[in-house]
Amino acid sequence: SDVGELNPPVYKTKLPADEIRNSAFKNEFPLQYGYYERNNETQVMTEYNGSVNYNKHNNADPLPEGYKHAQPYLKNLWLGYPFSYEYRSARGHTYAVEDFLKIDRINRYDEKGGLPGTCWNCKGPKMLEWVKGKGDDFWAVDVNAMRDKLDVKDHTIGCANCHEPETMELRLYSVPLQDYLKSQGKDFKQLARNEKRALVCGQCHVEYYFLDKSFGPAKKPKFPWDNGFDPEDMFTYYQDQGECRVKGFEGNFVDWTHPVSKTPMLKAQHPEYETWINGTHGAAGVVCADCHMAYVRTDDKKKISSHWWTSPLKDPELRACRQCHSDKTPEFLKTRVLFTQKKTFDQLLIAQEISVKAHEAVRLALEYTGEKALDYENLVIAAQQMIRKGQFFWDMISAENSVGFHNPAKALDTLASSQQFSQKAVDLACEATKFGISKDLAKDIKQIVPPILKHSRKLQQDPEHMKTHEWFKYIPVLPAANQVWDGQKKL
Amino acid sequence: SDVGELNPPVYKTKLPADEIRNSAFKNEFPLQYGYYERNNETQVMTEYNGSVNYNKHNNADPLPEGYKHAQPYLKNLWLGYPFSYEYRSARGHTYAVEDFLKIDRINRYDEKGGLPGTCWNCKGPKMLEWVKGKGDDFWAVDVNAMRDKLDVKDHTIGCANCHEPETMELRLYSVPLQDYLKSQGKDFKQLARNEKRALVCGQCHVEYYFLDKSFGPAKKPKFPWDNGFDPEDMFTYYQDQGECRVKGFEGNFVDWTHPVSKTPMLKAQHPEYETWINGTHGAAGVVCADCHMAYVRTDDKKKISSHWWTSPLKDPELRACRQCHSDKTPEFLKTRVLFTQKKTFDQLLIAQEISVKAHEAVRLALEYTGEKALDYENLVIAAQQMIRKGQFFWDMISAENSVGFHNPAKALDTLASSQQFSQKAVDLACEATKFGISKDLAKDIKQIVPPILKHSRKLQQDPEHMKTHEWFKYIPVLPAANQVWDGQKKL
Amino acid sequence: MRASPKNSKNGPPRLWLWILGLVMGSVITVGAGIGMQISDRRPFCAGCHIMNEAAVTHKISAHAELACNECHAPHNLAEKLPFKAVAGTKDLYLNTFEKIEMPLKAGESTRQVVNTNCKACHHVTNTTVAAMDVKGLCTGCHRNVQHMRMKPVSTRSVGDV
Ligand code: HEC
Ligand code: HEC
Ligand code: HEC
Ligand code: HEC
Ligand code: HEC
Ligand code: HEC
Ligand code: HEC
Ligand code: HEC
Ligand code: HEC
Ligand code: HEC
Ligand code: HEC
Ligand code: HEC
Ligand code: HEC
Ligand code: HEC
Ligand SMILES: [Ca+2]
Ligand SMILES: [Ca+2]
Repeated sequence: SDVGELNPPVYKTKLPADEIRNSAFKNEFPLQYGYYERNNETQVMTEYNGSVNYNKHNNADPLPEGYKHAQPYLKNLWLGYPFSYEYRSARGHTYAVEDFLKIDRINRYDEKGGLPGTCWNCKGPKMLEWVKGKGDDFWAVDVNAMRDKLDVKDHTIGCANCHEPETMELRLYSVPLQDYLKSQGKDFKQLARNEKRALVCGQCHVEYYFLDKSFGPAKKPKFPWDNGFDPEDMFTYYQDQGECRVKGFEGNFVDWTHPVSKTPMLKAQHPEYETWINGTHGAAGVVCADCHMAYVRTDDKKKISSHWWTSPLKDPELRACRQCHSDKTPEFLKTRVLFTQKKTFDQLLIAQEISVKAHEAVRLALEYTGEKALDYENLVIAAQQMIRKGQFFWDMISAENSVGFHNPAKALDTLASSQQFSQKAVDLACEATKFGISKDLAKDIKQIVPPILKHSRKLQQDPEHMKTHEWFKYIPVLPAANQVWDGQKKL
Repeated sequence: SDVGELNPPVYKTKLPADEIRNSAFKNEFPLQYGYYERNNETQVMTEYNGSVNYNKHNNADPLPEGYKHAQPYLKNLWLGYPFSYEYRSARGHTYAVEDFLKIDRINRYDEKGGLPGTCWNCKGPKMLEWVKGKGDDFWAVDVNAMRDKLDVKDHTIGCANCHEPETMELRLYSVPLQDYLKSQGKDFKQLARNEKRALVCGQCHVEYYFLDKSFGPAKKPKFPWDNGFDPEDMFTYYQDQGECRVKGFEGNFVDWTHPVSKTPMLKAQHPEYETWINGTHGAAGVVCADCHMAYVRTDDKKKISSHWWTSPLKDPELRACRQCHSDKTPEFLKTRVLFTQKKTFDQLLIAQEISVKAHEAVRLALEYTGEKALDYENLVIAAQQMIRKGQFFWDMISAENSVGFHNPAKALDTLASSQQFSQKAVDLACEATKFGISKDLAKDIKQIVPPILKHSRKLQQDPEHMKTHEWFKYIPVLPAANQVWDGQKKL
Repeated sequence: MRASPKNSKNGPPRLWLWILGLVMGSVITVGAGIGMQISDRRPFCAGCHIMNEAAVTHKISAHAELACNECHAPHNLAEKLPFKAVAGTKDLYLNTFEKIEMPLKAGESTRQVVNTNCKACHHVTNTTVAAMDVKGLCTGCHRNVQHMRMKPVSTRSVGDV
């Protein structure tokens, strides 16, 4: 048999162009749909990852509450920001809406969620309808307004986020990614398939922020990539993309102000795409789908792209890896992944602690009553600038979900830099007080600032809870309030 | 006839078993010898390496004196130790004896060189004769005693170091490596060919130390690998392998005591083997010879192992790499090497500076006249312990010659650790003085402790020179003396 | 001097090669089955020491039972004959007269021919999948089929041949 070309299949479905329900695709593509349903698996763990959505700050309790490799200071580092209420490990795409409706980051004790509609952006294909309907007015609508406007399973991340329903060609539903490509003079349709197989993930697995209103439609999502994809590039980018007026931070984009050190902060989120892009694999053109959507054979021997997006290490055979690394055993490959991950996680823990110390140092400096340095004010500002930078660098690796594997050298370099910036913040704060505060900082960090183990919107309403940690005094006790929303139900 | 097994060539030469002269091999193996002579090339540089033997601390002058990617604080960090007089970038094996005879680390202003004969261990095959002749008495003989006992070119690193002259089978001439293998119950002859192709380099490109006399024949070379090959393993090993009696360092092996901080120090040397062994390539069984001795075809079509041991990046085509990475372009591969090397070198520079700061901090603490902390003494000792550890970790990557490429994740992790240990030393020293010295340390390190740009045994005899740097007051002005040795000539 | 000539089938005159070449040539002209088959297979190709590494890795691969030219020449006879004639003559000429650079590099036509053959044999399991061509070549994922190039050199090759 002489088969010249293997043209990729072209489909002509019976679905309308604006179909967004996942279930609508089931009959047309039972094989892919079958794999898609495996995203419901939520038990299997790997050494540093897996699909149990434990609390990412809880290293004390066992699964499913906590996990041995958790970072205990998350609630401290994000104090005053919704992330301090609840932040869990990611699980399958089929849970995206369900987990969103449950998360305490969105206020469920009020009609309003306190966050913009933009939050919905990466939770499913409903965005296509909502943005079409409201245009750029959509973004600033309160997040809770859409709670009951979608189906939890049928409208969670699914087919329409990545495919044209009529032809199943890859497409982008995502406005911020479309905007970025346009800014680069690129047209998704013209790109190589290989690039597309990464960009569909780059719709969501990226660092993002919401525009301040003088920079465009308020709360519109944007990817901070104009200078490049490295932590330093994004940090520089944010320095003049916001409306901040705090001295030393004028014009900065700011996610929130840390109440303890009064520092205008940045929050990094899941920069998988940016980390991968110049990593060992990314640079070599090995894309997300190669590892997270490897071809699998179904029972009738047909090969399809796995639509179970999860850790490739959950498969004991590491089949996804061994299409390329077939000369290696699964055990060997796993050991190599761990070789990087252990180093990365250990340095993460250290970076996290120095960052906490930096907040505490500036807190002490701000409250210092002894003799201060002549340029006290500038030194404190400089310290805060270093806190902002150190914590952003830490978060770029902490929020990234591969624990260094997507880019070992960049991950470890970024963490060393984070540690340096945060240490510089400590040094500057000490200098500002003529080292009057140094003694208080010369202890084990766990003693100086214990990790905040429990915190939530509900607990913040409880004055007793608010006495359990020194740092709580910098955030208000919230007025007692009953839950207004339970998932999609208004109570 | 089908392909047979892979049989390495077997030879029967006319050479005697104890032949050690390189020239004797020329007629038998003109092809390998021809490549061997290319080791004389001493001009071509790569971004971070190459074969010009510039001074590794000099980042101010152009080649051949200095180079842009030099670490300016080397002479500070090694003050009081021969390495502070002269340390150059490595070049070809054919220069090993010549460069040895010229180096200012060995005292040429005295009959005695002040270093043991062990130094000769890795400079050529004469060792086979010397050790055979004197046994373990050889090691403690003064290094200068052998200056004129060998031929500079005929006895530089060569064939007999790695081959049985009669059969050209790979062999080990190296006593410390033989000892190590024996301690592991291994027999070189029985090992896989692949392992041998790395171990012959592991005879020399390794961290080493010379036994204190209560641990065996005085000055015998040993590799500190009993706990493993990582920096932490070796550091732990050295903690009870010496005769040190300084408080806090009892039983430590000590290379020298840093005169500024009075710290019993370790010196790391060229740990290529230890770095490579669990790196990306080492773990995958890709050995030194694969990259540094790639097969080349000579004019008459024979394929031989290149015997030009040098940077594989000096070949613009990167042929050595493309034996395996045939799907990549040379430019791509070079970019990836630089991706790691730039990060590593930048972190090296930072680690180096914190290490200098740590010495200065302890110096200030030792001389502090103000009110001291209650546990002043313990804090200073703890600070010194951290100096020792921080600098050893830095040196494990600084002395390693691939600037991180042989093991990107380990290199960057080790440097982050080095920075943490050295910073801890600074913190402890400050605490010991109740932060009385903190102010003096709160400046740019280049101002607090300028790099020592010039230093040598000759200069140390010059009282004027000894006034040019604060730190020189901690080492004695040497009595004026004339040069006694010029290469092999006694003057 | 080398003691055992085990791997070195290369006497300087290489007369036997020219004879083989002649045989091959005549085979091509005659188009007869037997010669064609012989000159497609590992023992023939491995006759050149320079093909040794490829032959060694082929022998231990999942494709060991295939003839070299089931990958390295077009399957279609009309294309195969001229391709073989050119490739054969080139290999023979270069082997005898030119300095051959290490490592050996597959030419563009080799890449395309081989890739077409992958697709031809593995047609059945691949037609249903979206993007078997995303990496340009099948070996973009199945890297080991390129003669196990990521394995340590000592497991594929020896010196002085
Ligand atoms: C640019 C895309 C994007 C935007 C915008 C976005 N997310 Fe997500 N979200 C993701 C991705 C990707 C994940 C999975 C990776 C992870 O958890 O790090 C995720 C995970 C989550 C999860 C589950 C894990 C967890 O964090 O507890 C919740 C809940 C969530 N997001 C809520 C929100 C909220 C609230 C907002 C608005 C403030 C928001 N998302 C905005 C992409 C986005
Ligand atoms: C997160 C992105 C994403 C989602 C969501 C998604 N797909 Fe895909 N899909 C892909 C990618 C990437 C490919 C590979 C396309 C290629 O390589 O050209 C693919 C390929 C396919 C193909 C082509 C055949 C194959 O298996 O490679 C079909 C059919 C398909 N998907 C159906 C579905 C269906 C049905 C759903 C919903 C249950 C779905 N997809 C959801 C990204 C997605
Ligand atoms: C529409 C937004 C969106 C797109 C597109 C998207 N993701 Fe996700 N991804 C998410 C969110 C949100 C979660 C977390 C869901 C949760 O925890 O409830 C997630 C979770 C994951 C997880 C964790 C699953 C587990 O078992 O722990 C992986 C892996 C993943 N995504 C990979 C991918 C890959 C690969 C692609 C592209 C082929 C992709 N994602 C495309 C939003 C997206
Ligand atoms: C070379 C293979 C490879 C590539 C390419 C790759 N990943 Fe991963 N990814 C991994 C591995 C391995 C892990 C770690 C899994 C673990 O620790 O269990 C991981 C982890 C993740 C996780 C967390 C999984 C979990 O269990 O929570 C997400 C999300 C993710 N990757 C998304 C992406 C995205 C998006 C891209 C492309 C921009 C990408 N990956 C590219 C191999 C890869
Ligand atoms: C489509 C091909 C492909 C896939 C799939 C793939 N890799 Fe790789 N891998 C590569 C390439 C290319 C390199 C870079 C070196 C090279 O050129 O061979 C690499 C390098 C590596 C390295 C060495 C670098 C390092 O970080 O230590 C490891 C380990 C590795 N891969 C593990 C994995 C694992 C685990 C998976 C699956 C989760 C995987 N790879 C999936 C192609 C792939
Ligand atoms: C275990 C083997 C070994 C021992 C023992 C050893 N060396 Fe070396 N030496 C090397 C290697 C390998 C290099 C090349 C790599 C490098 O320069 O880092 C080298 C390089 C040198 C160089 C040239 C580069 C430079 O450092 O300026 C000199 C000079 C030198 N050694 C002198 C000495 C002296 C003096 C001693 C004894 C104190 C000694 N060596 C002990 C292995 C050794
Ligand atoms: C630093 C170690 C080292 C030195 C010095 C050395 N060789 Fe080698 N030599 C090797 C290695 C490694 C191999 C590859 C052996 C294998 O793969 O089995 C080799 C292979 C050879 C071979 C076998 C054929 C080939 O080229 O692979 C010959 C012949 C040879 N060397 C001759 C010499 C001669 C002559 C000298 C001195 C000019 C010399 N060698 C110096 C390490 C060395
Ligand atoms: C007998 C000890 C010894 C052995 C064995 C040895 N080396 Fe060296 N190597 C040295 C010394 C000493 C130098 C530095 C010489 C100088 O600078 O004068 C050196 C220098 C080098 C250089 C730097 C050359 C340049 O152009 O900058 C490379 C690369 C190198 N060796 C690789 C190897 C490899 C690969 C092997 C094993 C195949 C090996 N060496 C075996 C002692 C040794
Ligand atoms: C995968 C390929 C590879 C392997 C395996 C490898 N190296 Fe290297 N080596 C390199 C590269 C690349 C550099 C960096 C050269 C540069 O920066 O120009 C390097 C640098 C060096 C240098 C410094 C060269 C110079 O110009 O001064 C020495 C010495 C060295 N390696 C010795 C070794 C030894 C000994 C081993 C085995 C224990 C080894 N290498 C294994 C690729 C390799
Ligand atoms: C004998 C085979 C072989 C040789 C020779 C070789 N490599 Fe590799 N290389 C590998 C293997 C194996 C891996 C690990 C990933 C894998 O299994 O594909 C790898 C991984 C890499 C990576 C990805 C990991 C990283 O550190 O970023 C780079 C880059 C790389 N090699 C560059 C080089 C360069 C440059 C050279 C030559 C100086 C070289 N290699 C020589 C086999 C080799
Ligand atoms: C299963 C298919 C297949 C078989 C059978 C096969 N090869 Fe190959 N061969 C390849 C592929 C794939 C490449 C790499 C092409 C590229 O670089 O893109 C290759 C490359 C080569 C090269 C170029 C050098 C190199 O190593 O890349 C030579 C020479 C070669 N083959 C010879 C042979 C010989 C001789 C045989 C039989 C003993 C053989 N091949 C059998 C698939 C095959
Ligand atoms: C007469 C000796 C000889 C024989 C017999 C031989 N080759 Fe080669 N082959 C060579 C030489 C010499 C080269 C290098 C030519 C070059 O550099 O382009 C080569 C190169 C190749 C290449 C890589 C260059 C390219 O054209 O892509 C392939 C593939 C290859 N041969 C396959 C084969 C196959 C298959 C056979 C058996 C049918 C075979 N060879 C028989 C000598 C031979
Ligand atoms: C003439 C037919 C033929 C050609 C051409 C061919 N194959 Fe195969 N291939 C086979 C057969 C038959 C098997 C099954 C071998 C077995 O299972 O023992 C196989 C097995 C495989 C396997 C599964 C076994 C493994 O190694 O993991 C892969 C993958 C593969 N081939 C890829 C390729 C690629 C890529 C090419 C082109 C470079 C190619 N094949 C060319 C016939 C062929
Ligand atoms: C993007 C990555 C990728 C590319 C490109 C690719 N494959 Fe595969 N291939 C895979 C994966 C993943 C598997 C494993 C499927 C499994 O284990 O069920 C596989 C399995 C196979 C197998 C063995 C199982 C089977 O289905 O027979 C063969 C044969 C094969 N591929 C041939 C090819 C050929 C021929 C091409 C080029 C037309 C090709 N592959 C291109 C990823 C790829
Ligand atoms: Ca952000
Ligand atoms: Ca040492």
